Amino acid sequence: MIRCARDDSVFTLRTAVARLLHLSDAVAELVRDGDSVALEGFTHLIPFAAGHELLRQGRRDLELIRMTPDLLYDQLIGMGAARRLVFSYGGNPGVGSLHRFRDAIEHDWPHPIEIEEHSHAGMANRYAAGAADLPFAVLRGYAGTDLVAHTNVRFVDCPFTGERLAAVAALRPDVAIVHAQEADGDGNVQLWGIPGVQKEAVLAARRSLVTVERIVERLLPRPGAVVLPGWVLDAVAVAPGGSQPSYSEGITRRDNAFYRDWDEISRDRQRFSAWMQEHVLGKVAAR
Amino acid sequence: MIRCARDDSVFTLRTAVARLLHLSDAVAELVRDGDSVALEGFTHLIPFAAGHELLRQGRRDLELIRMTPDLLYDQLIGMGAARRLVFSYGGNPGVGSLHRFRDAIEHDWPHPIEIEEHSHAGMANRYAAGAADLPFAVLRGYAGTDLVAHTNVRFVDCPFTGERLAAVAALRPDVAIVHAQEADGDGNVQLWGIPGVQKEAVLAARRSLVTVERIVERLLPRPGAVVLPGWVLDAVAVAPGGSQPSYSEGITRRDNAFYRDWDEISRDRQRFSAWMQEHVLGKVAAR
Amino acid sequence: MSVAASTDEVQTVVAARRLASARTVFIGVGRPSIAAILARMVHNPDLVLIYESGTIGAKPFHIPLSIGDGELSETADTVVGVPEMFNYWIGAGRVDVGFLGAAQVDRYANLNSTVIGDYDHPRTRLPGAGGAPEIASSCGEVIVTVAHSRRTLVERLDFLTTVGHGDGPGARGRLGLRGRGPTAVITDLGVLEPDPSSAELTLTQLHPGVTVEQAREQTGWELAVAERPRITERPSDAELNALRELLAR
Amino acid sequence: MSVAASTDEVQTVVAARRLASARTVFIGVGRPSIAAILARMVHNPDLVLIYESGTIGAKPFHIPLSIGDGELSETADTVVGVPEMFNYWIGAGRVDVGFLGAAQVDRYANLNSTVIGDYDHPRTRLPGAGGAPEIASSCGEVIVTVAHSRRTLVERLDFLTTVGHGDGPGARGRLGLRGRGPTAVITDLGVLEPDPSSAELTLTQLHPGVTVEQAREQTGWELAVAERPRITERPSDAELNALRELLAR
Repeated sequence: MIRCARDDSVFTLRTAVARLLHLSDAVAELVRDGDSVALEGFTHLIPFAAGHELLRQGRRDLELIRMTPDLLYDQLIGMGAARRLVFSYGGNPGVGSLHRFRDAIEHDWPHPIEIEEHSHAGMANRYAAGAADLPFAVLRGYAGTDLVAHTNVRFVDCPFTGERLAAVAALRPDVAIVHAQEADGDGNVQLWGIPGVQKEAVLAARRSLVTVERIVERLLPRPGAVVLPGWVLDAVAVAPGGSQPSYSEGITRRDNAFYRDWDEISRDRQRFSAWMQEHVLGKVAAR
Repeated sequence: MIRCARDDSVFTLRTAVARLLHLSDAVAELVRDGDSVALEGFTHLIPFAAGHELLRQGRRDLELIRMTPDLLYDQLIGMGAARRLVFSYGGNPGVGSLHRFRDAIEHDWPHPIEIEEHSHAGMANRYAAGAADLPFAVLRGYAGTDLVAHTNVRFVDCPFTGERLAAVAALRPDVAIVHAQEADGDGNVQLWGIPGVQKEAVLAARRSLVTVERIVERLLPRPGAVVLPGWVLDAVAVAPGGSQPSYSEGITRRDNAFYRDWDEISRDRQRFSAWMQEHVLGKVAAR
Repeated sequence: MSVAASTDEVQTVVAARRLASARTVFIGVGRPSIAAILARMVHNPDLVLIYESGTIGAKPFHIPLSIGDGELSETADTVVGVPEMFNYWIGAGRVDVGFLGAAQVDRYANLNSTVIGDYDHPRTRLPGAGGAPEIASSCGEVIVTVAHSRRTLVERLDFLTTVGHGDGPGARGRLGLRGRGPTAVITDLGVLEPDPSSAELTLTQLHPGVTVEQAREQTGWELAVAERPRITERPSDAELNALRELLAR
Repeated sequence: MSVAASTDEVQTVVAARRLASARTVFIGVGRPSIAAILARMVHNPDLVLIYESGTIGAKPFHIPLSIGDGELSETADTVVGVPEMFNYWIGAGRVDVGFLGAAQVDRYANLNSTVIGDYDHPRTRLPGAGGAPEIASSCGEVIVTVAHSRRTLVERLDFLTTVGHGDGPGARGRLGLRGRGPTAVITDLGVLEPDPSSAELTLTQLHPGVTVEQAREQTGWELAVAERPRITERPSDAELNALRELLAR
């Protein structure tokens, strides 16, 4: 995929389809140290397999962008891969704290981490502005809160009514990585169930990778599906079960027990590190 | 449906479902002379039956809002129902002119009509701002065109990059009327095929009416469907074939021959008036 | 018959009752979700449950652990993306009641869910804003449920994440916020409601067996008390049985 | 063998050839649609057709009468709403080539599709902007197809609906427009392309049998002519047969 309209050599980089790569090759090619990376998926379809591959390849110094850091970013932060975190809700949903996230912010472990936080509405609109290639979005929000003094938000006046609205800057990640149920041979991707902000994240990013549960002959249209044409993606990689312990609607189920267990696993630095060594670093990406 | 959050008596007007009304009763109750009315449907699902009922009930002085006036607004304009037209493309798609639209603007027939025109992108963003209850939307557009001097557009500077962007005012029609394939007994509506701006038009409007091809026991989820919960609608009316000569994907087909015939029918004032008398005013709304 | 209701059960039952006449409620996980499901079971079978994951009209049979559990999307009337949820549904003020929790609440029902301690060097880093600020600024009204303690009901927030009634009467209007803001803070001891003239949270209702003194003692500011606080009607058998059945599913 | 190509056919074939190496094209109805379908048949089977009705990757077998014909949505890879189409797809610059017609074109390939005559008292009221302004300001490049006549190729537009190259070199950048703007105006006589340094439309190609004089005569300004205009390669049998077959469907 190329940014067609921003370039004089419009056709020279053209690919009609997304390439089907092995997950490790895709991550090696698309994600570089220091990149801003958005691994999205709102509770549903969180791209754990791709995130784990980032860790196995030792990516460092990343700006991690995600509305809900969830267990995946807790793991990336705890392993020291993050320079900066951009987010709107850093909890273990229904369970409590993200201990590695907290430890990084409260005690600089394993190293200090920079943060930029927003409300969900702010983050969602930042992605939407990025997907539209607009520099900012307006919303009613932030007014009267202490967030104003601690994040990147400005205010604009409506040129028609004079009402003052919040303005948030577009998100334009270097790479977006999302997980979906299926792709066809041309790299056209289909996901269904809770769609979150994945479409926006992919369209806002400079490069994109989609991991999928399976490759199918032909995408069978599904109710509630989001379809991403292969020509807006860079690569598709097969990663069966790649959203676990999150889930892929219709294929896997959310492992709520693991979300609860994570509270204990992640509470202690050593136990966390040992767990990651055994369950992530010691594995290889599924073929 | 009520505007819940703008009112202290939040619950007093509550209705959990849209009311199932006869089309003539729905139009009588929801549309008043002088209203701003958006009958939307982008080529597909144009609410002809409801528009014809407006004419039979003699509604006058309307502000007609629609991206593509199409034959339906040509008819409403030619019959003298419009005080003002807000639009972005006033042609007979693939055929040529809308003669009644032209005659009104070029020769004030049957009476002068005020116009406000935009680009499609401007209109779409105006609806989206209305649906979000924001006063305006920003987009890259209008710059350098003569539209700037002839329509309601302003410019704002991005507070982050300084880039100058166009700002368009939210559309908030008094009434939105759209057509859909089906509704259930609670007035939950489902439409599929080209979705256009119907969701935005309904959510932006103060009151709303959806005509449907049929009532079903239960909405069966469909690929590409837009679902409008009954609680955001005021009324649902059954109008089988109610989008003809436009169409309802999966149920009726676009009557392309009639779109071509309209060119002749509408070219002459008298022939137009006779046709409307015979085919619209002389009929009653389907039960 | 059934064992007497625990304080936890009373708090949930009281929250559910507040939804008896609502059409739509926006909820997160935990007690708000339990209360909303209970309200659908007992008081208001037509109540429309909206979760920020985009599920509109979800009808969960089980209590969801996350706002994105599959049961929510599978039973919803429609599922929308997150930008649409916040722009067309929450921001546009289409939701009657928003349910929120918080780590700290002040006397004007402003909420902190960001940090305890200094922002740059927090003693405790909390999850952050999530959807709360816009829920509180856009829903028809907001109900807050928290534990009644000096740690939670504080004289001064460490961080103002979500505006309730700001610095008092008229503040919401001055900030351009829609809706009525918090109308109740439901705790395990009773219910605090903003005074119509001062906007200050006032103890208006006590759960059975709780005294005004207990409530005062557990509040971090000098708690205003209504002239004659109501006593919470004990959970009925129907309410309690439904709640226990739900928790056991 | 086949009857010689008509001027109309040549114009369509030349337009289709321009899409031989494009990935995505944004089209309205009429000749652009015919050219794009022809390009898919003959030159570029993977060409992604995008219509403003929201159909992305439509594969029409028949020539659609409207941009919203059922065949477009039924064969599309995905169908999106109109706001999404203009914001996430066109506005974001994801489309390689935009195809436009117009009632008037000036020497800088600016377009009028709004009025002939005065705006407030028009001699002829045209349909208006539609998607054209943003297509022209966001697509990688724009191809215009019009009839070659003094009525269409005019010294001065009655209304500037869509910016091509504005008032000349650098104008697009000053206005904040993306993409290269119009790269060709394909008429029934030949092809005009903006001069790389002056941005003025220049006759660079003549259809078989057409003379420079004819083109000059039918142009409303003093037409610049390339040193040695190319002669359009005659439509091949494959092109002509495909086009005629398509029109006969």
